[in-house]
Amino acid sequence: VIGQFIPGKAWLYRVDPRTKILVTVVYVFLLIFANTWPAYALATLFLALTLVLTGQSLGLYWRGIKPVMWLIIFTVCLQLFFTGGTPVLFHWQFLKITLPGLINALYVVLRFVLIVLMSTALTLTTPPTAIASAIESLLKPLKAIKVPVAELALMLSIALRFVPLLMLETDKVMKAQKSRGMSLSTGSLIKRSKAVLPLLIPLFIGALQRALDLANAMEVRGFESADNRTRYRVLSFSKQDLVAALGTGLFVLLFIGLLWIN
Amino acid sequence: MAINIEGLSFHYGAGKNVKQILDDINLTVEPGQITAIVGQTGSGKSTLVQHLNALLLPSGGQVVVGDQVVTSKTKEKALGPVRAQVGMVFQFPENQLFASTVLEDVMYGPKNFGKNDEEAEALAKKALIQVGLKEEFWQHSPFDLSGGQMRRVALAGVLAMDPQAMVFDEPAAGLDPKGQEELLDLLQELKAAQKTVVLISHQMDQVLALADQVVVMQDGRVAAIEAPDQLFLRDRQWFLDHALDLPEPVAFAKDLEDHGYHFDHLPKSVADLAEQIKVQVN
Amino acid sequence: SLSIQQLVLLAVLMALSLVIGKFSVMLTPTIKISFVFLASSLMGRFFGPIWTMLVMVLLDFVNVTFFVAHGAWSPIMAFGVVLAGLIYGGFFYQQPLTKTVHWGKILVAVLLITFVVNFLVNTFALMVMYSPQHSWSVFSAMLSARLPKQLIFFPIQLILTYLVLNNRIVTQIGQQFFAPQRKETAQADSIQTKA
Amino acid sequence: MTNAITINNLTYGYPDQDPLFHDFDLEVQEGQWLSIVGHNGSGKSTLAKLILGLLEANSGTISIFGQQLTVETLAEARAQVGMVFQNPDNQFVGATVADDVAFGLENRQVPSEEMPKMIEAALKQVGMADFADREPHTLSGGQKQRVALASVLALKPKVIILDEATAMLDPAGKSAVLQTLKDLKNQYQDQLTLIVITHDMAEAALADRVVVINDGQLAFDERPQDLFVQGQALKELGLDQPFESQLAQALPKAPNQYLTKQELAAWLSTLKD
Repeated sequence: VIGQFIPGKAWLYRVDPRTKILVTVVYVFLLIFANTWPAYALATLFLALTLVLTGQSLGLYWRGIKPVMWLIIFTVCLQLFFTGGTPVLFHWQFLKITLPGLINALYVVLRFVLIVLMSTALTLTTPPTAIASAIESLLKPLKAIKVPVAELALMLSIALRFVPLLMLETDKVMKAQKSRGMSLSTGSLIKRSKAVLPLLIPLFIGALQRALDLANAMEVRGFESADNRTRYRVLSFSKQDLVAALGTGLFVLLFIGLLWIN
Repeated sequence: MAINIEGLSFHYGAGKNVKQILDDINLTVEPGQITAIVGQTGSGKSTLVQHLNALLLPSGGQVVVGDQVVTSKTKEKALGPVRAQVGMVFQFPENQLFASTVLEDVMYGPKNFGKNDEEAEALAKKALIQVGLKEEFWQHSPFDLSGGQMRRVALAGVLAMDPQAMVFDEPAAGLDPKGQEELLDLLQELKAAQKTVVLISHQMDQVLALADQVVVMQDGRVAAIEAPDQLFLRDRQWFLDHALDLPEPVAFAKDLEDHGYHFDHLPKSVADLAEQIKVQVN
Repeated sequence: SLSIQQLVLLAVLMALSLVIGKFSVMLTPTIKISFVFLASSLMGRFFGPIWTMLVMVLLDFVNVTFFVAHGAWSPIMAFGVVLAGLIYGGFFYQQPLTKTVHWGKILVAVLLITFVVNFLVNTFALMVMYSPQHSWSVFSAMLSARLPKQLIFFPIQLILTYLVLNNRIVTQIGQQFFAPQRKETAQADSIQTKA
Repeated sequence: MTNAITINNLTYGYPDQDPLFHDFDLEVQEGQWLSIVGHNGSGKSTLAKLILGLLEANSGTISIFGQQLTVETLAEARAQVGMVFQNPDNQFVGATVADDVAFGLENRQVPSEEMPKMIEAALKQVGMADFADREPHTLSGGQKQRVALASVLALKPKVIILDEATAMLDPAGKSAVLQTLKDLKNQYQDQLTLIVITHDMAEAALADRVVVINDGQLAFDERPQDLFVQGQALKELGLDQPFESQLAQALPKAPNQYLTKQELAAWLSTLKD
C-alpha cells in the first residue's frame, strides 16, 4: 500500500501536489523536535485529519504499517536497552530497561508511525506523474544556479514509467534463472552475493537496450531538448490549497507554541 | 516422465483482494508426447506452466512431477530436483543471457544442478550442436550474435540441463519463417528422443501439425483436453467463444463444406487439404 | 548537456535503481543486502560526479516517499547521498568506457561509501530522525549496532562493483550512448530486430 | 503524382561490415500503401531508420516530399513522417496513455490548453479513447501499439512507417492493429502514405505494392497478388507464401493468378459436382 497511488475523489486529491509535498516536508521536519506528549497529541490530530481527507478506509493504513513492523520493533529495542537513566524498571544480566528508555521507545514508535502514514497520505492521493511535475515546479528556482531542472524532471518521469516494466522483467529473469538452478540461499556470503549477477546483468543489459530503443522513439516524435517544450499537465493552485496552507500554518503555530511552553 | 496436475488452483492476494488465476485444473501431461496449451492472453496459460517446474506453488491441489509431489507446503529446498527435471523456456528467452561467452552461459544450468566443469561443458556442447549453433560462435559473447542465434543459445542453456520434460512459452514469437521452421524441427527431435514437451502457442497451424494433445484454457479453467484432430472438428462458434483461431487448412475446409464439399478427416496441412479437394472435383 | 540517448540512459538507470531497491537478499537472518549501489556505480561510471549526485538526491526523495516503507526524507541523509554521488562519480567516471576501472579506485571508493557515508553519516541521520535523545552515547550505541552489517557488506560491495563496472557487455552497450557521432553499430540493429 | 519518399543511390553499411545497401533506389508515391518484406537481417529496419535520420547514409540521397534529408531538414522531415517501432514497451514515453500521446505535442510546443482535445481525437481514431488514464503496464501489446499509432497520428503526419509493429503481438492484438490501419487508410485515402515493414504475408497482402528486400537489394517490386504466386522464389528469400496461393498451386487447373480465400472458395464451388 505504501508508495502506491489509489485513484479517488476525496478532498485531498484536489489539493495541488506541490502543496502536499511541502506540507509533508514541514510536518516531518517539525516532528524531529517533538519531545512532549502534547506535541505528539497535536501531531497525531493533524495526521488523523489528513487521513480522513484522503477518503480511504483505516484498514488500508493498518495493512500499510504491518510490513514495517519488524523495523519498528528493532528501533524500539534499541531505545529500550540503550537509553540510560533512572528509575530502572527491569534488570537482567546486561539488559536494563529504564523509565526514560520506555518513554523514548514509545516516542520513537509514534514518530515513526506518524512519518510513515503522512507520506502514505501523500503518495496515496497523488499520481507519480503529478509528483514529477510538482518536483520540477518546486525546483525551478534552482535553474538560477544551473541545475538542469527540466532534464531531471523528464528523466524522473521516464524512470517512473519504466519501473513497473522493469519489475516485470526482473520477475521474468528471476524465474528463468531459477529454472536453471539459481539459488541465492546456499554457499558462502560472497558466493551468495555473486549469485545475483546472472539476475542483475541481464536486467542491466535489457534496460540499456530498451533505452536505445526509447531514445529512437523519442527522437522521431520530435524531441530535441528537455527545455523547449510545453506541458500537458499544468499545475494550478486552487481554493483547496489555500485551506490546506492555512490549516498547516495553524498547526505549525500551535506546535511551536507547545514546544516553547515546554 | 509424466506430469500430473490434480485439482490445482492458484490465486494472488488475500481477503477481499483475492485474484483467482487458476481454478480446479486436472490434467496429465503424457510422457514422450507434445502437449499444446492454447487460450487467449490472460486465460492462465503462463501461470499454469510455471507450476510444472515449481516456479509457482499451487494454492490448492498438487502437481506430481515424476515421483515428486509439489503442494502449497513444499519447501524451497525440495524444488531443485523438480526444476532439474523440467526445463523451462520463457518467451523471448534471449533476455536471460548474461555470461561473457556462449559456452559459459550454456554451462550455467548444468553447473547449478551439480555437474562439474567437464560434464557441464560436454552437455553444453551437445546442446549447442543440437540447436545448430556453429562452433565458431561458442567463444563469442552471446551479445555479438544475431537475434535468432541468441534465441538458440538460450534454448541450448535449457537443453544442456538434459531435463526429462521441457516447457516452451511461445518459442517462435518474433522469429522469421525460416527460424520458426527450425524451431518446430527441434521440438520434433525432442519428441523423437522421448522427451515430454509442453508448448504454449497462439499459432494453431503449429498446434495442429505438432501436438498430440491440446489443452484449451479459458478464464483460469480447462475448457477442453483433446487430440487436435478431435478438437478442430468442433464448430466455428466454439472457437469464436474461446477467442481461438482455426488452423488455416481447417478453416478453409469448413468454408468449403458450405459449398458442398466433404472431408473424411481433418486436413493437417495444405497438401493434405489439396489431396482431399482433388478427389472431389471433376 | 546530455544527448537524448544519454538522457534516456540515465533515466533508465534511475528506474533500475528504484527497482533494485525493492529487492534484497537475506544474508544472515538479521542482515538484508540490497544491490542499489550497482545502479549508482554505473551512473557514476557513465555520467561523472555532478549528474550522479543530482540524480541520486532526486532518487532519494522519490524513494523515501514512494518506494521504501521506512521513513521520510531527511536533510542529513540527503547530505550522505550527495557525498555518495560525488564518490561514485568521482572515482568511477572515465572515458573511453572500454578502459577497466582499476581495483584501487574501487577499493577507496567503496571504503569511503561504507564507512563515511553508510556508517557515520547515515547512522547520525537515523539518530536525529528516530531518537528523541541526541547524545554521544546514543550515537555510539547505534554505531556499534550497525557495525557488523558494514563489515559484511564491504567485501560484497567491493567484489560486485568490480564485476559489474568492468562487465564487458555492459560497457560495450554503454559505449553506444557515448558514440562521438550518432551512429549505431550493428549491435544496436540486431537488438532492434530481435527484441 | 508526387513522391512521398525518394531514395537515390543509397549506400550504407554498419562500421566494420560489408555495406548493407549499395546504390539502392526506391520511390514511394504519396498515398500509397507499401509493404517492405524480407527475412530478419535483410536490412529492412535499417532502411526505416535511414529514412527518419536515425542512421546516416554513407552516400546517396533520401528526399521526403522533394526535400532532401540533411541535418538542417531533419526536424521538418520528422514532422511529416511518423514511425511505430517493433517493441510496444520500448516506445511508450508517458506514464499514462494520454501523457504518451501528449509527448510529441509537447515537443512541438503545442499550447497546453489545446492538447486535451487533440489527444482525445487521436485516441478516438485508434479506438483507445476510454483508456486515456491507463498506465502502460495495464495494457495488452495490441493496445500499446494502437497508442503508439495515436501518438504518431496526433502529430498529423503525411507518412507513417510501421517497423515490424505487429511482430510481438498475439493474433488478437495483430488483427486489431491491422484493422486500425485499414480504418485510417479509408479515412485519409490519398492524404496518408503507409509503409509497413513486416515478414507476415497476410499483413503484406493489405498493401497496394510489395517490395522485397534481400541483402540490401530490391528482389521484387510488385503488386502483392503478383508476388504471392511465386512460391519457390519466396521460399528462397526466407519468406512464406500465403496459405491461399500455396493451396491454389497444389490444385490442378487453378487459374494462374492470385485469388483471395473467398475467390478461391468461390472458384472451387463451381467445380463441385
